[in-house]
Order: sequence, then structure tokens, then C-alpha cells
Amino acid sequence: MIATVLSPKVLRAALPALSLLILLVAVWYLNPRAISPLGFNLMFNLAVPIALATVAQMCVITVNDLDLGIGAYVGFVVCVAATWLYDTPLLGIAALIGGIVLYMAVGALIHVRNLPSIVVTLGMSFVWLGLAILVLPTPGGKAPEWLAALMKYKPPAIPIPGWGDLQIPFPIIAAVVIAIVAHVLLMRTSYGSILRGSGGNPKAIERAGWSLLKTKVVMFGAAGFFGMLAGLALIGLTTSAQANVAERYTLLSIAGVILGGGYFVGGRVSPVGAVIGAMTLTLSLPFLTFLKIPPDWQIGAQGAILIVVLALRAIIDRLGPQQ
Amino acid sequence: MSMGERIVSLDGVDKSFGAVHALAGVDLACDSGECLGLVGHNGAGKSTLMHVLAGTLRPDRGRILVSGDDLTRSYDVAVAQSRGIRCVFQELSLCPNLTVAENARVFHASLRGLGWRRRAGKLILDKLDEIFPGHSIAPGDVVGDLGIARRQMVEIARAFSVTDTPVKLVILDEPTSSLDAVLAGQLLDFVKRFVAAGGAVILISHLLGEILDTASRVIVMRDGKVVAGRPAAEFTRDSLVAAMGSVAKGADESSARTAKGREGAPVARARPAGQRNGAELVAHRGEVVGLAGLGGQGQTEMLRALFAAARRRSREASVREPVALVAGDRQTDGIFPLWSIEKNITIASLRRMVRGLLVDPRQEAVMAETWREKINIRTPDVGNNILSLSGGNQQKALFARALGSVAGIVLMDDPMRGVDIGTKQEVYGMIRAEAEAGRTFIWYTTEMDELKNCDHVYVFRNGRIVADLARDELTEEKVLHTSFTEEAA
Amino acid sequence: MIRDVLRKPWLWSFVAAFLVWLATMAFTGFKGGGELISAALTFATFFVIVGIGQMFVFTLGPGNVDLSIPATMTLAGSVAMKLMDTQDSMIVIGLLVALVIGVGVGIFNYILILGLRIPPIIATLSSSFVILSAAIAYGRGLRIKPPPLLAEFTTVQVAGIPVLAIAVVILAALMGVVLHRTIYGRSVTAIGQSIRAAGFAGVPVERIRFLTYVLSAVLAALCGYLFSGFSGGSSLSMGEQYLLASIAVVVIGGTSVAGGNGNLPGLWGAALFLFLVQSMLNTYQLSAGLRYLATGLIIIAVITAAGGQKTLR
Amino acid sequence: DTSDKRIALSNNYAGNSWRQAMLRSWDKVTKPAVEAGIVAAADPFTTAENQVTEQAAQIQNMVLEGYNAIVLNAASPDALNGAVKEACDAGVTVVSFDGIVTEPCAWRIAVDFKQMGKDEVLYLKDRITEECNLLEIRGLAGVFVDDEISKGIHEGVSEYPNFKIVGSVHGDWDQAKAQAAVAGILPSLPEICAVVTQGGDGYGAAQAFAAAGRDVPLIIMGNREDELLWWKEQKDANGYETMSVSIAPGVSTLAFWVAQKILDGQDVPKDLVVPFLRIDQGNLEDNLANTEKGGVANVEYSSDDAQKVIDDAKM
Ligand SMILES: Nc1ncnc2c1ncn2[C@@H]1O[C@H](COP(=O)(O)OP(=O)(O)OP(=O)(O)O)[C@@H](O)[C@H]1O
Ligand SMILES: Nc1ncnc2c1ncn2[C@@H]1O[C@H](COP(=O)(O)OP(=O)(O)OP(=O)(O)O)[C@@H](O)[C@H]1O
Ligand SMILES: [Mg+2]
Ligand SMILES: [Mg+2]
Repeated sequence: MIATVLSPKVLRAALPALSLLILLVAVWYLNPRAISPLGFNLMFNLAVPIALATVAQMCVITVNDLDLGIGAYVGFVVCVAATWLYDTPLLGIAALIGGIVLYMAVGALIHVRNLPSIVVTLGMSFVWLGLAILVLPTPGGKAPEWLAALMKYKPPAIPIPGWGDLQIPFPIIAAVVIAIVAHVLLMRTSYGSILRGSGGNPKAIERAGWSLLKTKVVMFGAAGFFGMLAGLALIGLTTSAQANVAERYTLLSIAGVILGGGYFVGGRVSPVGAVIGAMTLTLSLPFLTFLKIPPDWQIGAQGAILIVVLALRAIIDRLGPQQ
Repeated sequence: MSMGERIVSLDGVDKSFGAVHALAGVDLACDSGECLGLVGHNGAGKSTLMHVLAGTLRPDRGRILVSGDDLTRSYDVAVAQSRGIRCVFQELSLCPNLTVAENARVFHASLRGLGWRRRAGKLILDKLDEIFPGHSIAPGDVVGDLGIARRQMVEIARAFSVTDTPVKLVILDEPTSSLDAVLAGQLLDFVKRFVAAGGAVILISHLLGEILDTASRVIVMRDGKVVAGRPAAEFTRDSLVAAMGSVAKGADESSARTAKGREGAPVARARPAGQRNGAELVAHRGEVVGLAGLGGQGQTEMLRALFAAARRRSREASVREPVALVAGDRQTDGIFPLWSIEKNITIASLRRMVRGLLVDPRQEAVMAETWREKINIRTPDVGNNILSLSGGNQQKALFARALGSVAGIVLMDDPMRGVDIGTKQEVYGMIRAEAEAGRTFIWYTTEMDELKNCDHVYVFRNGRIVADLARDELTEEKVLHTSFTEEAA
Repeated sequence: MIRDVLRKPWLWSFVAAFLVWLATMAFTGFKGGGELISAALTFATFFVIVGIGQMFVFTLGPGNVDLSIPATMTLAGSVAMKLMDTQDSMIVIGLLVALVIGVGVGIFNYILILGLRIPPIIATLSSSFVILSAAIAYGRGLRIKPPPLLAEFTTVQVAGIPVLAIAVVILAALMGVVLHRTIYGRSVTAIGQSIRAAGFAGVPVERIRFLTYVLSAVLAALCGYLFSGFSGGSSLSMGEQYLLASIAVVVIGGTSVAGGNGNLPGLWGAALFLFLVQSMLNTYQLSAGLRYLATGLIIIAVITAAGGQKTLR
Repeated sequence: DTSDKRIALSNNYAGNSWRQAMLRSWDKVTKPAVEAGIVAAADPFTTAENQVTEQAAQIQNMVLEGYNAIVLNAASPDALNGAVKEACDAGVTVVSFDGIVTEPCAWRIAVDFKQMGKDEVLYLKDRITEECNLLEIRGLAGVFVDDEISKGIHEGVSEYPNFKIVGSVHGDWDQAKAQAAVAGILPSLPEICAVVTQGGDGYGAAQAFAAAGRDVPLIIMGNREDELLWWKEQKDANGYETMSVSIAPGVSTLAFWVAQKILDGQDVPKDLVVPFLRIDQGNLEDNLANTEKGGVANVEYSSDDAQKVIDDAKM
């Protein structure tokens, strides 16, 4: 029993959660006040858009592609939301749908012409940034009230007899919902198998009579959709926009997918892991703030923490035969 | 299903790949209730023909009729499936990242809605139980974690599983190449039952015994044409070989080899990790050492341990000469898919071909050309991409890679997978000659015929050596006996 | 013969670069065409240097990428400049130190990749943060001038052609020979197609991967050294544009992202193309938004025209 | 009394010499202040890349860590408003400088960037009266500071019709990028008589002109040492004349003192203004002598300077 629980396979699956837990303990050690509803709110609310962007990236990675444009796209959504969606909601909605459609078109183009996704999405990152600057040439704009309100939502406390009120922070609820939705869609539905299979062995999927064009378009469409949600969540938090606000999401989202146990090729991804990966990355920032490193080395410490978290993987791999 | 009903017929099918005329006016018909055996040398066009039949390749010319309807124009995978035609391809078609059950779902569009996972698992598990009793595969296993034999089993079971459309015809392209004798026997028994119940099977194999034993009718292909087609009973092993265009060599010629005395220090020795007693594998210079037993009993691991020991210190094994390996899983461990045949052959011998600091392209060309002729790799040009070769010819290229290298020890992981009978005989001869000249071979095979070429055979079971047979002790009974019952060796 | 050339994947990048040059010239009435080419050659040179290393890394197969190039450039540049302190006599020592830094970074990256089994993209990203921190701690962002002789070497031109560009053309040709004709190059392409098959074919996989990451870091360090000399000193942000550029140059140049298929002439075409697109859009005086938009669309158009890889079976 | 108060510096970018000088000035001024017991702590923090989202997270973490005041050089004037508001709600004093924020609850120590751009043209107007083609080098597209300076320049140009902007490129406040951008556009441009810049790009422009074999025009500089040095060389060789303007990195120390005074209970107006640091032909040598090798011309502020700025604003 214990042997199965501690088997490398199980440990590897539990690794993302384990890393997050270790980091949480470290944060708690440095600053006990942070482990509180307010603390979780402050530490994790920016994890919501990152988690959504990570799920978007994961959709693309599932079909063996990489999206280098997701950060710029989230920036585009932020700009549209802070301008058109605020002033003329219908136009805003149309632009957001247009964004998703463009994402699907990119997926179709990549499949039909058999193009390397890295270059196409790199090109798209310039396109999104350009569109964002055209929509909002200088920083500004205003978040639609409902979005700001949603992101500030405080769920009602749950009274627990003999202990007090349990206030579950909104970011935690949001992360759980995102993880469950993505997991069900990709891992539990029957078409989800086809989507992942088209990353694992596209030829086999095609030979079984499925359209690879469709799987690609669906996955890029899903990436566009989750990317859009990421942008909306972000503008709800920042309440005001700037074109390059989410540039960093591109690398963060890739790191999140990998931290969450995903691989670049072969359709091997884990939605729950990806969300946890995103939260781990987010949590590394407060950890570093509480650590009070001299500014010269603060940037390096961010690298070091990524290394440490990922090194856990090596330790577990050493325990048993590798895949 | 009624017997003798025409399921599918191909009329004058033509297919070319560039300069290669893979199919030249092939006619083929298959009726329900028959098992059609399809044989032919490597590159004869068997797989290409099956791709046409399965709808994955469109022929350049010719007609396709299914149950009497001319479907030439609209024929594709979906149409073939809706008409009950299934295919297990030579190169496996499972998604390694999905579970066994999910792979079943990929095949059956109707497996959806609530509870699809459970239904898919039951579907594939029932079929596996039916074909390969005692298989120990669970629906939740991820396919990538399974060995090549198990993957093949899953793929076969999947092809026979039924949801909404009945299965009329199943094409099996070298289904036994990765299975050991027991599993192959189970499969062929099942094929017989399936056919007896009114189904149809097209069976491709280079093991002529299997074909003669299982098929009701046999079709022989040569250079893209059907050259013979008669009831199986009218063929003998020799007439079949003759029809394929290979010169049959007497099987006894290989037994002419006499046992060598074992003396001096061995060039390789190894002990399986789980070995309890003192038994170990020992190979002397110039020996052909066989690893026998059922599939997946640790033979591959032994070869990998020996291979690793040649590079770094290892507790399990020690090796005193450079080694080369002919991998068992051609697709993932063998070929370099972007390279030409030539580069695929020379990769292990580049060190010899360096002039100054650079690899000499002329020497490369010479080596590739030499081996093309030596083991008859069918291609107009060794500069062509490796994937343009048929499966068996790809395997020959891998052979050339290992035999052409300077390695003193050649490890072979069931290397004859998909190699036609004529070539096999030639390769056996070559191995014997090389051994004579001082090269050592360690050869994992599940075929008795091949073990007869060995000087010394170790039988594996459960990851351990259970028998150690010198050449004069080697009999089929002994190998089978020790493969199944554990006893101290 | 002509058919062969037409099928080369790198051809498209040169065609694209030429078309962009024509489009720019159409705007100015063919004034300053030569100057523009000479400027393009100058800046493309630096893209090509890092592009070579990145290309070898890409050729190792999917998932392999070096994101630490910008930070390595910065560290090597700032350490070398501070050490040389504008003295001509220190030029060689500065170069050696820069190269040693490259080797060190390569080793560090590879320890993360092999020893800690961190996927290269994250490993090199993390190490780039550490390297940048080292550069900050050492150089404090101060901009020390290069020795005059180094500045001279990196900027001098012969008949409008920068000497450095000529040197790098030779370097690229040499690396092309290394890729296609040496055992090392063959091993890199083998690993890129199938790391397992390469191992079983006797390729020393880990040693080759190690050498490749070191090569990439050394070239980045060399680029940092030369570029500091060229632009009048190092700065902490000098590598920034080289992250995307090194990737773009490799893939637009026709190297397969799936690995196993490197391509050197294409680096030059793509590097020239990237620079010329920027100057074309600047010349057209488009607004920043339109300029980004056009850059993206042009990149996508070029890659679409060049087409993807065909697959057999 | 603020001896038990803790102040944090939130910086969003450390990748150029200006930011490095800013961090050093902070260190130089706050360390003695902490030692003297004026405040309990003055910790600097910086993010890895110039990103709004990371800085927002950083501010939130500072609130959690319990700082009494946050001195902020913001990556965006608006996009941090959410985080700043949260800090204010938690009772933290927020003082923004250089990159200021629009959130009303925060204090702003602003530089009139628009005026800075306009001043460049005003300087040119005094020097050049004939027809003159200008090349504009801008900063990072989509960023507030870039937009403001550019607006000022264009406003100035529209007032003096002898000036015409014939080309405009983005140099992202980086010598190397500016050099590449100028080199790329130069072949297509007519004779340029002056270059208007935003700081940190003048030397790159001079290099590009020299490489193209063109006459080096009048280039407005941005207080970097290499720019001043180059100017000095030209001045000694051929009497080259220009001016140099930028904001002093030491403004972070001004923000520190302002935050300290707010914590001390002083009534400080929300909007304060600091002048930019301008170097002219006459005081070039003095400034050059005071500038660190490879650094930026700088001034640091004392508590008294801060008091003076506050008092000025109250008038
Ligand atoms: N995609 C392709 N491109 C080029 N040539 C091909 C391709 N597919 C098959 N061929 C060629 O067509 C011929 C027939 O190949 P096929 O795979 O049908 O042979 P086979 O009879 O199945 O042989 P084996 O027993 O070795 O599997 C061979 O010469 C092969 O090289
Ligand atoms: N392509 C592969 N990827 C990962 N692991 C593999 C692969 N092929 C084999 N293995 C692993 O190697 C071990 C041996 O499997 P394999 O089926 O190759 O053994 P075998 O002795 O050659 O048996 P068989 O004759 O049935 O193929 C198994 O643990 C299997 O999971
Ligand atoms: Mg075949
Ligand atoms: Mg095997």
C-alpha cells in the first residue's frame, strides 16, 4: 500500500501539488500573516489570469504546437475590454469573438500548410501587439464594472461549528473551477481523447477517420477562448489597460504547463497540473519578497526558485526507472 | 453473415511513389468466411495494397468495389470503416499518450456520451480476453508504458471490436512480428474462429508456416504484381517460396554448424538484475549466443544492459569490445526518419570514414551501395529517404548499420521482424560467416529456426536465466519446457 | 540543378529579404540602396552569430531552445568591457574571458538540463535570470567603452561591406561544414530526429547535447563581446532583442523546428530580412501599432510562402 | 516620529543604467537614514522584467509583508491602479515617482515630460533659424512617458514651422536599439540637421550617423556618461554644441523623504513636481566630472530638499 503511494509514478503525478505545498510552507514560515484569507487573496488573485493563460497554452501544446503569441493576445483582450467593451459592449464582444476566430484560423493555417507553429505564433504576437496599440495607443481605459466586481467578489463565509467562519478566498475557488472545467473537457469527454490523441499520434487519429484540421482548429479555438478569459480576468484586476501588460504570460504559461507535468510533444498534458503550476509560479513572487534578497540578486533568485522547484522532479525520477 | 459473399474487390489497382511502381495492376478479391494469406518479398507492395484497401492511400488507377458497389471515387477511411473494413497496419497506429480504453474510443466514433469510458474499457477488455486469454492488460494502462508486444495485442483486439457497424474484413499486416510463439498461436486460433463464423481476414506474414496453417487461400505478390493465387492446400512451403521468387535453401544447411569449445576469457558477460542463482550470460569471441524464451521475459533488458555496459561501468554486465545494436522497435529505436537510406546505414561507422576532420561522402556512398547489394535493399537509390522503404527493407538497413560497423559484438533484439524468408536465409549465412571471422553475436529471437543458428542458448523467464543450453543440447522441447516451468538451471 | 536550388528551404528568406529591400527602395526612389544593404549586413552579422548557436540547439529536437542567449551576451559583454577598461592591450584577454564565460554558462545550463532533468526551455530561462543578476552585481549597469581597436575592428568596412560581416560569413560557412560533414554535426541531426535511436546507434547523446549547449553559449558570449565593441559599450538591455531574433532567424531561415534538420545559409537571409523589414516600416513612417501589425503579417506571409515540411508515410 | 515605520521601494525594471543609478541612490540615502533611526527599514525590491502584472503582485506582497509606505516607480500609470487601491485600503501610504500612477489615493512626484520634449525644440529654435529636418527617436511604444515626451516635441515643432520631422523611430531608450533603428532609416532620409531624443539613445544615434558616413547633426543628449563624453570630445575637437536633458535617478530619494514626511503626519499635497536635470554647453565639464564612469548624471535629495519641494507645492 505504502509502496504504491510512494511509487515514482504516483509521486510524479503528485509533484506539482507537492511543489506548491512546499512553497506554501516556506511562505508561511517567512510570514505567517500571509496564510490567511486576505493573504491568499493578495497572493493569488493575479494567479487567476495566469492560470487561464496557462490552460490556453496547454491546449496548444496538446496538439504539439507552441503559442508564442498568448501574452500579446491577452494584452489585446485587455485593451479591447478597457475600451470597446466598456464604451460599446456590442463592438467589444464582436472584437473578442473575432480574436477567437483569428486564433482558429491560425490553427487551420498551421495545419493546412504544415507550418512550424513557433514562427506563426511569433508573427501573431506582433499582430496582437500591433492591434492592441491601435485599439489603445496610450495606457488607459477602464474595466467594465461587472468584471472589476467579479474579480473583487468575496464569497460568503461558511460557518464551521466550534471553529468560526471559513472564508474561502475567491482566487482559490476560481482556480479550482478552472482546473475542473479544463480537466473535464480535455481528460474526461470522449472528444477530449481524440484531441489529446491527435498530439500523441496524429497519423493514427487520421487513419481512424478523424479530421486533424478539426482537432487543430478546436484546440486553437479553445486557446483563444481561455486566453480571452485570461485577459478579462486581468483587466478586472488592474482596472486599466496597457498594450504590453501581459507580455510575460507567454513564458509564464509555458513554464506553468511544464511545471504541471506536461511535455512539449506527444499530447501529454495535465490541466490540473497546469493550474497548480501557474499558482506555484505566482507564489514564488511573495516568497521572494518575504525573503528580502538584495536587489542585485532578486532577478537571479527568481531563476533559482524555478530551478529548485523543477529539481524535485529529478529527485523523484532518480527514485525509479524513468519513463 | 453468409459465407462466400464478396466483401471487397480491387480491379487493376496501380500506385507509384515517384520512380517506384509499388502496385502495377493488382486484382484482389476477398469473400466472407475466408482467410486470405498474402505473402511476398520485402517491398513487394503488400502494405501498399492494404493501405489502398483500408482507404488510407488513393490508388493512381483502378477500381474499388465493396459489396458490389463501385466506390472508387468516394473511398476513404471513413467509408471503409462504415463498410466494416478494418486494418491493423504494419507500423502501429495507437496513440501512446492515451489509455487502452481511450484508444478504443479513437476507433469507435459511437463511443460517447455518459459512461463512454467504462463502455470502451469493457469493449476492449472483452476482446483481449477473447483473443489473448491471460493477457494482463488493463483498460486504464497508458499505451506508451506497454511493451511493443502488448501494444500490438491492443491494436489487434481493437480492430476486432464491434460497436455499431459489424466487422466484415480485418486486414492484419504482419501482426505476429512482435509476438512470441504463444501469443501468435492465440491470435491465429482466434483468426480461424473468426473466419469460421463468417468473417474475413487478410493475413500478411513472412512466416510461411503461419500462412499455410491459417489461410484458406494464398496470394503471392512480387514486384507490385500478383503472381499466384490458389487455395492454401495447393501450396507447400517450397512452392510458396518459389512463387515469391526466392531461392529456398534447405533448413538443414544451417544446422551444419558444429559446436565450438568454449575457452579463453569471454568478451561479454552479464547477470540479470533479478537473478538469484549464479547463472550468468557468457559470450566468447566468435560465438553466436541466443536468448530464448517467451516475449518480454527480460531479454530486451539484458541486451540494453550489455549495450550500456559498453559505455559506462555497470554492475550487471561487462563488455570487452565495442558493441552495435539492432533495435527491436524499428519506429522508435531504429530509424532516423528525415535521413536517406545511406545516412541511416553509415551513422554507426562514421568514425572509420573521417578524412582529416570531415566525413568522406564517397566512402559513405560505397558502404551504402555495398550493403544495398549484399542484403538486397529494394530501392532505386540509397539517397532516397528511409521511409520510402517497405518495413522489411527498413529493417535490412538497420541490419546493414550494425553489420557494417566495426563493433566486435553485435546485439540483436529480434532483428528479423518483417524480413522476408529469402533475405533471412542470406542474413543467417552472413551472421555465420562473420562469427567465423571472429565477431560475436548476442541474438534475442522467439523463433526456433533462428536459435538453430546459435552456438549457445540462454532461456529467459521472468527476467531471469532459467536454462543454459550448449548447441548439442538444444532441442525445441527443451526450450519450450524451460520457457514455461521455472527450475534451477 | 535550378530545381534543386528552388527546393532549398533557405531560398525563401533571401527572396523575402530582397523583396523587402525593393519595397523600401520603391519608396525612396532607389536612393541609399547601397547604404541600406551595408547597414543591414552590419546588424544581421550579430543576429547570425547567435543564430548559429540557436540553430544547433534547435536541431537537437523539439523542446530544445536556448533562452539564455541575451543574458549571456550581457554578462560576457559587461565583464569583458570592465576588464579591458578601454585598453587595446587587453583585447585578447577580454575575448578569452568572454569565451570562458560562455563555456561556463553552457556548463551551467547543461547541469540543469541533464543533472536536474529540467526541460531546456525552463532551464535556460531560469539560468538567464541568474546570469543577468550576475551581470548586474558585477557591472552595475555601467557602460564602459570598448578599447578603440576593438571598436575599430567591429565597425570598419571594405567597399561598403563590414569586415565583421565577412568574418561571420566565413564562420557560418565553417559551421555549415561542421553540421553536415563532421561526426559532431551528424550526431546532432541524429539526436534531433530520435534521441533513442541515436543512443542505440552509438551516438554519445549526452556529450553531444552538452557540446551543443556550450557552443550556443560561447557564440552568445562572442556576440556580446563584439556587439559591445560595436555599439560603444555593454548595457544590461543589450541582449533583449536577441531572444526573439535568434529564434526568428533560425526558423525563418528554414531550419526544421521538429529538429534534425539544420540550415545555415538561411540564417543570413532571415537576419537580413528581419533588419530590412524594420527599416522598411520605419521608412514608411507607419504608426507603432501598424508597424507591429505589418511585421507580424510579413513574417507569417514569408513562412506560409516557404511552406512546411512534407512528410512521408 | 517614524522610527518604527518601514518603507519599501517597488521598482519594475533594473535592466538599464538609469534604474541601476536610481537603486544606488536609494541605497546611499536610505542606509544612513535607517542607521540614524529615522525609519525602521527601507527595503528595495525589483522585478525581473518590465511587467505590470509582476509589479502588481509585488505591491500586494509588500502590503502583506506589512510595510507602512511603498515608494513606487510604476510600470504603468493606470494598470497598477487596482493594486495601489488595495494598498491604500490596507492603510499603506503610496508615493509614486518617475513612472507615476493615476490612482487618486497615491501621491505623485511628477516630472513634466511633455515640457521636457517641448524644451528640446525650444532649445533648437534658439540655435537654428533656417529650414531644418528633424529625426525623432522615441522610447518604448505604448508607454506613457514615450507618448508624453513625443507630444511635447510635436507641439513644439508645430509652433516653429522651420522645423519638420522627416523620420521617427522607436529606440526603446536603448543605445543599441536606437543605433540599429537609425541605421535602418537613415539611407532613406534627406539631410538631417538635428535629432530629438528621449534619453539614453543619443550616443547610439551619433554612432549610426558616423557609420553611414554622414555629417553628424545636432543631437540632443540624455545625461548618460557616454553621451556627455562624446559631446565633450566633439566640443573639444570642433566646438560641437548641444544640450542634454533627463530626469535625475536620485529622484527616488526625494520620494523616500516625502513618504517619510507623510508617515510623520505632515500634510503633503498629492501632486508634487521635480524639475528635470539639464546640462548645457557651459556646465558640461562640471557635470561630466560629477558623473560616475559609465553612469548617468545624478543628484540626490536630502530631507530639506524634500521639504522645499513640498512647501513649493503648497504655495
Ligand atoms: N511513401 C512511400 N514513398 C516512396 N516509396 C514508397 C512509399 N511507400 C511504399 N513505397 C515503396 O513501395 C514499394 C512497396 O512497399 P510496401 O510497403 O507495400 O512493401 P511490402 O510488401 O509491405 O514489404 P514488407 O514485407 O517489407 O513490409 C517499396 O518499394 C517501397 O519502397
Ligand atoms: N518504445 C518504448 N518506450 C518506452 N518503453 C519501452 C519501449 N519499448 C519497450 N519498452 C519497455 O521495455 C521493456 C521491455 O519491453 P519489450 O516488449 O520490448 O520486451 P521484449 O523482451 O522485447 O518482449 P517482446 O518480444 O514481446 O517485444 C518494457 O518495460 C517496456 O515498457
Ligand atoms: Mg509491409
Ligand atoms: Mg521486444
